[in-house]
Amino acid sequence: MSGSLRDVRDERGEVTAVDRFGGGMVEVSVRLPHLAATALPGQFAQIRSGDSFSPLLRRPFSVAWTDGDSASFVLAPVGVGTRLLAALRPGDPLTALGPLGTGFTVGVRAQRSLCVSGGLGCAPFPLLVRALRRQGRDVTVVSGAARSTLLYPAERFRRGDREVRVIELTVDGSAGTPGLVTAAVPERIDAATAVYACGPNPMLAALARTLDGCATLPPLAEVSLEAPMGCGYGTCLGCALPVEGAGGVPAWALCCRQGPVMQIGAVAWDELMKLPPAHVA
Amino acid sequence: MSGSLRDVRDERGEVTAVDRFGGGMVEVSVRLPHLAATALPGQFAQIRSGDSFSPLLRRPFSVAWTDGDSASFVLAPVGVGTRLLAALRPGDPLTALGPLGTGFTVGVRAQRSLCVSGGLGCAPFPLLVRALRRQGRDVTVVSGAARSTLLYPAERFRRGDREVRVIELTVDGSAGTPGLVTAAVPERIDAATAVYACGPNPMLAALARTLDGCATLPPLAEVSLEAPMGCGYGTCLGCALPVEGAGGVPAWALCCRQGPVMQIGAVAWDELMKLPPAHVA
Amino acid sequence: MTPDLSVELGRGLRIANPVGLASGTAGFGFELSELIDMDRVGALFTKGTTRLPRAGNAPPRVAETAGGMLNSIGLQNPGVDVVAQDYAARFTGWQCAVVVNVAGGTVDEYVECVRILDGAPGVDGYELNISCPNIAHGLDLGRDPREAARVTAAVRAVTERCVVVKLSPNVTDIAAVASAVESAGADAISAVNTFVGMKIHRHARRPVLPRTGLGGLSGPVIKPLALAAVAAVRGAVHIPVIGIGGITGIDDALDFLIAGADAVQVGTATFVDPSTAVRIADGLAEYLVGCGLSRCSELRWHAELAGDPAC
Amino acid sequence: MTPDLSVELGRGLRIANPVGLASGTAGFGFELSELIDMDRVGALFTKGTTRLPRAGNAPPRVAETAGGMLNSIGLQNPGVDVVAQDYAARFTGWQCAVVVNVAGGTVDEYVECVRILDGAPGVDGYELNISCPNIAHGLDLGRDPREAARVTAAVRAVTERCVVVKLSPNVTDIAAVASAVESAGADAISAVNTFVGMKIHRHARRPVLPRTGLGGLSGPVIKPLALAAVAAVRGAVHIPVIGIGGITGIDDALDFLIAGADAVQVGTATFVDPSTAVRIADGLAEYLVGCGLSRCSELRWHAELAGDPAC
Ligand SMILES: Cc1cc2nc3c(=O)[nH]c(=O)nc-3n(C[C@H](O)[C@H](O)[C@H](O)COP(=O)(O)OP(=O)(O)OC[C@H]3O[C@@H](n4cnc5c(N)ncnc54)[C@H](O)[C@@H]3O)c2cc1C
Ligand SMILES: Cc1cc2nc3c(=O)[nH]c(=O)nc-3n(C[C@H](O)[C@H](O)[C@H](O)COP(=O)(O)OP(=O)(O)OC[C@H]3O[C@@H](n4cnc5c(N)ncnc54)[C@H](O)[C@@H]3O)c2cc1C
Ligand SMILES: Cc1cc2nc3c(=O)[nH]c(=O)nc-3n(C[C@H](O)[C@H](O)[C@H](O)COP(=O)(O)O)c2cc1C
Ligand SMILES: Cc1cc2nc3c(=O)[nH]c(=O)nc-3n(C[C@H](O)[C@H](O)[C@H](O)COP(=O)(O)O)c2cc1C
Ligand code: FES
Ligand code: FES
Repeated sequence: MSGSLRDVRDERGEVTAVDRFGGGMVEVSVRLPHLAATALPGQFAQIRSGDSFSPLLRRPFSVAWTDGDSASFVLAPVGVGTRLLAALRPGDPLTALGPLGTGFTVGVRAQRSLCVSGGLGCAPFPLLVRALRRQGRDVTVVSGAARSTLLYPAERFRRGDREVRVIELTVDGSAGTPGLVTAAVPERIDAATAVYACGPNPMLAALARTLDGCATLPPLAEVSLEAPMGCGYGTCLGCALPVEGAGGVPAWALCCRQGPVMQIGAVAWDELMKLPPAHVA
Repeated sequence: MSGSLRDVRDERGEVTAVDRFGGGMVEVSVRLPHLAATALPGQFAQIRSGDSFSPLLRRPFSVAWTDGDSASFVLAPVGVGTRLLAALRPGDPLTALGPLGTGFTVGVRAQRSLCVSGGLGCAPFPLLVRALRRQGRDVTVVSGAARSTLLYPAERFRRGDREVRVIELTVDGSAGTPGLVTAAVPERIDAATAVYACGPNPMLAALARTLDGCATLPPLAEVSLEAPMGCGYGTCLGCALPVEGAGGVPAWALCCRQGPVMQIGAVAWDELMKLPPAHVA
Repeated sequence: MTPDLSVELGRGLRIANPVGLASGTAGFGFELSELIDMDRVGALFTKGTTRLPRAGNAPPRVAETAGGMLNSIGLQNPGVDVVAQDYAARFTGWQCAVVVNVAGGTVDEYVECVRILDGAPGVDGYELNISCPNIAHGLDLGRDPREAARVTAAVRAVTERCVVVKLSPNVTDIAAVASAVESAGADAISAVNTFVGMKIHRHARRPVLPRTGLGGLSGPVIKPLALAAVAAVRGAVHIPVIGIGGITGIDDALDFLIAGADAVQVGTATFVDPSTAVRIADGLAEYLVGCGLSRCSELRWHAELAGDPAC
Repeated sequence: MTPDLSVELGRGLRIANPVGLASGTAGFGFELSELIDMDRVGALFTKGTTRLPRAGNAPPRVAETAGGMLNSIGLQNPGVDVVAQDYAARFTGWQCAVVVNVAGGTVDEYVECVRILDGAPGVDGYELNISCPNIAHGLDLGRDPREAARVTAAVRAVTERCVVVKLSPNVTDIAAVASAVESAGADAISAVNTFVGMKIHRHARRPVLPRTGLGGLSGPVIKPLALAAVAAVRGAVHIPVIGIGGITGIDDALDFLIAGADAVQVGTATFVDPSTAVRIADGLAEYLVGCGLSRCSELRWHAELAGDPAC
């Protein structure tokens, strides 16, 4: 049901680079040889700046990129933890527990892959796109955000690979096509043999509804979900997400072990959207 | 019994200079026009860096010096609060509530003044020395510390006034005369008409014992005491110190209002030294 | 539309805004009145007042902890006669309500204090601090619903002024105590007083605070606990509830109003920033306007409190 | 001289060092055993185990607060049969003691769980989590000394293994509960479980946690409260006391040992740094050597606990 933790290590490394994009979005690269060598697309790490217990809990972040000894995370200052991380400077210490969770399936069914990214949901895609391309897959990224400054730079999805198509949308129309990212999906779904999506849970729920309404469904459809996490490695049982249980009874799956990536059909979307908001946004 | 609070203001100013001495001792100067204009020698301010409630309480610091719009504090990183303050850089915000408490008496009896400073107890003396000198007093500072790097620079007591004598002692003998600061007092006590002392409470208790053993006592003998403080302005009743009460019954005085400066004879030294240690040093 | 911030606490005591200064963190107002504008807070809850003067405990009396502080002041106060004869007249200079916090070791002490204060002008009501050890029974009056009701009823019988009862959180079932004092005639409830805590002086291998080592924990750390207590009390009574515990700014105050409080008190934060209560009162008005609400009670969450297996 | 870190918890259960992994923060050890060396902790206290499997509560189940976290997991666990038949055998691979934390709604459920586990190898003892609502009486078994004694005595009657009783801090008089369970045959006491707390989602104007909004508060914020509880329990019983609450490093562990604990458990901190318990165990040995002490009990402060007027 969920990967082993045998590869997981608690690594401490130095920040090597901090790239700042518009709207506060930041890409932090850290010397984390073990994580860089082992993280699979869609997996995450539990991060804290240094050894401090303040804020108390670590924060989960997708591994966005790996390069030699270095692993990168993409984030924006949305709360106390991300504010600290976004203020990191080269040379600062960062501690990462990982790689954690179940990532995306980069299988045969991913022949023509459609990556659907909403806002900071961009984070796992650079690594996924690279993995798909290494297997010779055809890749289209649909990247949406509220406004142009919150769009992850298209070049960062491609990382120099000009075969990767990036289609941009913004809610306010300040860049790319105006509209929600889900609007760009139906016209491309027929061509796709695999859909991968990451973004806020409501966006993913909207995508699930959109796909429900499509005639042909791709054989592989995976989403990366969020839940507030206590530990990130399966002991606190805090990160439950509602999934379709046996005989229609909803069951819980752990976002940090069975997820964060799940089959879109496995998630109990109605249940998920009925939950009270998990965190003060 | 204790000064009014009418002059007290909560002022926010920018750090203008940070002078670093040996052993971590720091002098922080801050643009605080009101405090600089009103603080009397021996008074203190309740400080926090910025507006944060972390650490929760403000920390009390003597006003060490004032110059135009600027007030200075002398401190060393001994705990969470002082660590933050010692790391301040020019331009950082600092908030100061003050001037607070009862300061030293700079009266006629201060003709030949002996200032006894132990460690960070140096802090109130620059301002006191200036006030005494402005009234034409003769001033000797006896300055002691554990070792040379913890001595407040003699020049900082003088501030260019070459008439001010500074006698240095260190416990380990690494500078000045070897020994405790109190050892230098008896030989000078006959000449003094006023003694002012500031340092850790045990040092002050030792001084009180030393004076008890002297033949002639100066007509004015004042000490600046410490107590853990909740508010600094007389409402929490947290900073009680034992004083000689009516009929030998010990009574409590508030360090932040009746103190921090008290007549040496008013303090119930035996009671004070019997108290459990107030803080994790 | 200007929002109406006033709150009726009972027996005609209407405070102009729902932000009070908590007992023991504002003395009798004399120091603070030199630092802030007392007319802009809703009410001053005075330092605990006892029948006879009290010198207080031996120091150290306060100790900081991460995000909080412990105190063991020992109810230092000048005694009720001084408050009634000297202080009360001076309270009349302020627009804010003045509620005298009353403490005692026996029911009679509470009653005597209130009788003595009842003649004084400038006193708008009483807050019964029932979190102090009952000398006769060995347990705080506030820890047993029957004892809490007994002291409330006895005070209720001797005054027509507003009687607020301040609850201890160190109980198994705060809702039961709340219900009991409501039935006994309390006009309003303050929740909560400090939590029993300890700090260790590692080097000395003993607690920092003297004797028992115990003190009352206050400040931001207690906020989640105080919110739970306020929600529980709210579910048990129909009288106004004044929420207290770790409030440092408008956001904290809103949390208490949402959890079920009708008003709040600012305690420890006043030590750190004397203007906290005034800032919150001003901020609340602005906040309500921003949300298009006309009174704080519209913020409230309506709980369906029920037993819930945790862990 | 190498210090002796071992602690006898009762009925022959001696743990190699006084640092345990707290219930619900280490699962059944399987995940953690891939991250840390289980042989270096004194004991694993498993996730709360019930007679029948439990799916747990609806999310969100955890919410961070300043310096702490709230949880409302709802005792998700596979049920005692799986633990006894499948997990227990796997426990034997570790050197550390394994104490199964048992929970239930009725006394019978506790007894049944312990009976079923009593045959299993790899289980060294039981920790009775009596902080869960008693379905019959509406109040936690752990909130009433008599109920607490009843469940303790019933379990005591069916096992010769070590029985630890884990107390709830949400009570008026934890010392009374401690005394009661000691008299009823408990071998040791764990103090404390989480404190009832609440976090508000300001924008949604409701608590973050579902239904009642209540959760159990753990982490550094509860340390001063847990220390006070441990000191109170220490003063009331003669059996070993395991201190729990906000321990993140050796300094915190020392505080508990000074306040009266014989051993400690690390809870929430394990989430943040899985190696916390191991680091503390290693650090304690070093610390004792540095102080020239030969066992942890020499650190203890000897209290003369007595009623003390606070505030
Ligand atoms: C598996 C996983 C991977 C993630 N990857 C990324 C990423 O690559 N880039 C990125 O920007 N964000 C990512 N997130 C979201 C990110 O973890 C949160 O934005 C972050 O925890 C917010 O922390 P904060 O202290 O700034 O916010 P605060 O609101 O101050 O945090 C308060 C609490 O709420 C929780 N919380 C807050 N926001 C979220 C959220 N959106 N999702 C889950 N819990 C939340 C925190 O864990 C914390 O306990 C990921 C989340 C998960 C679950
Ligand atoms: C009136 C007065 C004036 C002072 N002036 C100076 C000065 O000019 N320069 C200077 O270096 N120090 C001065 N001190 C001492 C200074 O306030 C403490 O060193 C400082 O509070 C330590 O804070 P911390 O967070 O670094 O230590 P922590 O130990 O982390 O603080 C923990 C708690 O203990 C209290 N505390 C810790 N140390 C002391 C102490 N020595 N005295 C009183 N309370 C303490 C703090 O207020 C806090 O509540 C003065 C103290 C008082 C009472
Ligand atoms: C130093 C101090 C003294 C206090 N004295 C009293 C008191 O005399 N009577 C009382 O009812 N509460 C007293 N309290 C409790 C406060 O009124 C308040 O209930 C508690 O501190 C929690 O609020 P806070 O977290 O905002 O401080 C005192 C609190 C402190 C910190
Ligand atoms: C997520 C979580 C789940 C818990 N589950 C249990 C449980 O099943 N049984 C139990 O007795 N205690 C449980 N606890 C309480 C802990 O064992 C411990 O008593 C408490 O968290 C205080 O310690 P800490 O501050 O070190 O976390 C749980 C705590 C947390 C945070
Ligand atoms: S975050 Fe702890 S189990 Fe998933
Ligand atoms: S520090 Fe509050 S009264 Fe002195």
